[in-house]
Amino acid sequence: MGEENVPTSVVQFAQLDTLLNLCRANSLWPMTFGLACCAIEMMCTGGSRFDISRFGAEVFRPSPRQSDVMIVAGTVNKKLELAVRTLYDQMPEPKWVIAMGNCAISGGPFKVKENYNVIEGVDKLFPVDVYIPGCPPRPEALLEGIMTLEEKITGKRRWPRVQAGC
Amino acid sequence: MNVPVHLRPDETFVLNLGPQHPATHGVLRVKLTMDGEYIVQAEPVLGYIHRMHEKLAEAGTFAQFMPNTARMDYLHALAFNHGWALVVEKAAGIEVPERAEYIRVITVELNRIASHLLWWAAFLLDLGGFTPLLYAFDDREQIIDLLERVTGSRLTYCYMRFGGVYNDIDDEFITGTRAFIQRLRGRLPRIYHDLVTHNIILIKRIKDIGFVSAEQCRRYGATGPVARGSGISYDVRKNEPYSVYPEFDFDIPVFPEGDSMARYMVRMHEIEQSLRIIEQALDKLPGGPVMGKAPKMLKPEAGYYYSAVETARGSLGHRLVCDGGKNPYKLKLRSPTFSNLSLFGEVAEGMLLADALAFMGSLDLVIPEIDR
Amino acid sequence: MDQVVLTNIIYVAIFLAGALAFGLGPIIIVYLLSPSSHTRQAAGRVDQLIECGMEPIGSAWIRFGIVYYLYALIFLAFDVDVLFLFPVAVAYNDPSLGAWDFVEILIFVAILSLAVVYAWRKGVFTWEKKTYQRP
Amino acid sequence: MDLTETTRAALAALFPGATAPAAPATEDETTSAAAEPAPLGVSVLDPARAGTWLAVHCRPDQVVEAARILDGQGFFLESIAGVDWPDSGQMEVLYDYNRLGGATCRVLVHARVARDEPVLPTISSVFPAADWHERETFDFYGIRFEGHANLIRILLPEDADFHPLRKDYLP
Repeated sequence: MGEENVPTSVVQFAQLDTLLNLCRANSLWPMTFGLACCAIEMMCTGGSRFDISRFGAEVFRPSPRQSDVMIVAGTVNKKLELAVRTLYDQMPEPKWVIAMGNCAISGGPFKVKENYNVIEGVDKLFPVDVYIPGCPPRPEALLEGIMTLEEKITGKRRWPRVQAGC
Repeated sequence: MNVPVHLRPDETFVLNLGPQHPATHGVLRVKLTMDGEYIVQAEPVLGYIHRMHEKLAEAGTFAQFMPNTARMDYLHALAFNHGWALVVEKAAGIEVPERAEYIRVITVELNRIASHLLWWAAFLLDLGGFTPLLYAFDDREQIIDLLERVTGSRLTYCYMRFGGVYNDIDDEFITGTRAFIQRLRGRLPRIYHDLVTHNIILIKRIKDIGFVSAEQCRRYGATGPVARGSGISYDVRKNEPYSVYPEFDFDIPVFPEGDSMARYMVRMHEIEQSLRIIEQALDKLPGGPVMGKAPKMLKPEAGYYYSAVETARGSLGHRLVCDGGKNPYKLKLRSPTFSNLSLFGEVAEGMLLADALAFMGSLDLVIPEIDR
Repeated sequence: MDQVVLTNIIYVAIFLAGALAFGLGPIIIVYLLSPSSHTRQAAGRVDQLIECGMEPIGSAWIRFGIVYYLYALIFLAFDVDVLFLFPVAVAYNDPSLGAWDFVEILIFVAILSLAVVYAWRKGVFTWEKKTYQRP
Repeated sequence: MDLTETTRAALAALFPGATAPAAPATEDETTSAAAEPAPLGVSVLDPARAGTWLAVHCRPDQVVEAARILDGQGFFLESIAGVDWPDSGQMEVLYDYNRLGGATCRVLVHARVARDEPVLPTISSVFPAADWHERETFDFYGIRFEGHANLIRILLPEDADFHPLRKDYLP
């Protein structure tokens, strides 16, 4: 299930690929790309209470060249659009995108008829792998998003799934 | 006295301290003309997170704009709620019961402490220290839990209504707040001051860096901790009292030096003052309703209204023009950081890049509040 | 080429091969295992210089200040010094060396550190705030 | 003579001809239908109701003079806001001044210009804070400020060709 978003490489062994995907999934280096309110919740997730480092994702790299995941946390507007696409290009393959918050998913509270400046959804710019709804989403939701991305990369879910109601 | 340096055009290069930069804490871009390490000219470029709040204010009714206020300065969202509620209550002449005023002051001051804690964490992150972030976030999570009990959200609060607040505080909130006050009072001298404020590296990095004179603050309209760090004793809660602030005795920390260290100390002392205010507000908390009588569809009389509120970054003003309809005719949001940042270009000239970043951190910028 | 010299050459060769493997190895592994087809592009700017998402303005090939060259010189002062200290460190476990030899080394290092003291007095390390004439 | 009185006297110098309105126009000033322009002059307002102490209605070219008077009195520029009155074919610019420290006395200066040719002199020579505020008002309303050093858009992308906060604008 997680194969289609990891492009092919020169050497291809099934076992090696699963090992590589497992390593990639558990050491996702996000790029510090906090735009607005969701950035504060991302920082809270990086804090010691919600502790994103349990999933190997606490190394927030400022430079796109050293990051695997671009967590778009906030609103992308027309003036920032080219910068976002440039940053996305500058990330080395394999790369993934988490659209955090309603603004990144669909423009959120700014998707109105008077909207003249906000890009309604980051998936208009480049393919997005995981959507985390919320305005801003709670830190637990971001952790669930990281787990979902890991499941998407490796194909199986290592962490227990929280069943609603229990 | 250093003699002015004359630079030929081929001796400077342009550097983008761009939208995605760890030190700009958001999407502020500063176009720097550099001579090696020195900044020849700094020109902030705004608009990378402009989200049309003023257009949305004109599109929706008065009540529909309340959630927007929290998404401008999400670090001190309750003060923005308070400002918007105040200006509409002035325009429509709505009375707010006593208990609601006290609850507003308590929650706004708690939110101010949370905002200063996050500024402290981010400022030291800019200067290279990661550990203070963990301590500050530990305390900040305590405040967020308390406020989440009452308002229902962690960051973008929509807690105030025209005429009061929509949810009363219960005893567990009060005991939790008192416990938090004692805990933070215990930690402030040990962790925040001994470990960080008296740290020689921090003092070397921010002492005598980014000097802002009182006259510069007045000409650029800088308010809040930036003005109080340059010796101007201006705090909207004292100079233009609103809500029930006159009933609490707290003093305004003012430091005359005007450098980044002064602004740092102003904010650290403001945390202690906010604790005092919360304690007094909890002691004098009256009973009674928390929601006054307010018409369902507000149609305030035509005219020009203004309300000023003291947020963690300065004096926030709502300039409201009503034409008697159910939508605001025009709302101008006077954001404090917009004016505080406008003096960056003049002060950062001739500074080292590392010092300019320390100076920008001491201005405590929240970019969506600048771009609105 | 008697036995001892041969084994020494082998040791050096193994050491050299290990160094090369450490150097070139990751480059080859990355070439083999990393995805070769760039499937995800949005603005066609894969190899643009990193400047916070913005297009770099102008070029950085300008006449830099002389102070960076002075820093390199000061680094050199102690760099060569370390080169001479290596043989000393190796020879130090010989019991015949007395305290006097230790003092000689200290004198040697002290003389070399005079370069740094000279630069310090000349004010290379102080970065004053400059003012610029409006062009 | 408290602060409000001294400022009112200083600002009255702007209108040598007009006699200062004796009765403080508190009620009718704020509730006057804001569409048609109020008479030129200085009027005292009720701060609890309107949030401003003094309202000054002056011609567009007197704006710099008013700024210089208030600068002399130690005021600082809080904000500049544009208002679009399409039905009366006018644009209005609101200048907010306030005291930094000491007693508080907010002054609101109204200036009205024709809607199709909105031009005003800049006050950024007196208050550098006005530089960004004026650029923002130009960005949202298209009001040009003569003499402004660098009147380009501040919040919208440079190549935007519309002024979003005009009442007749819909994307």
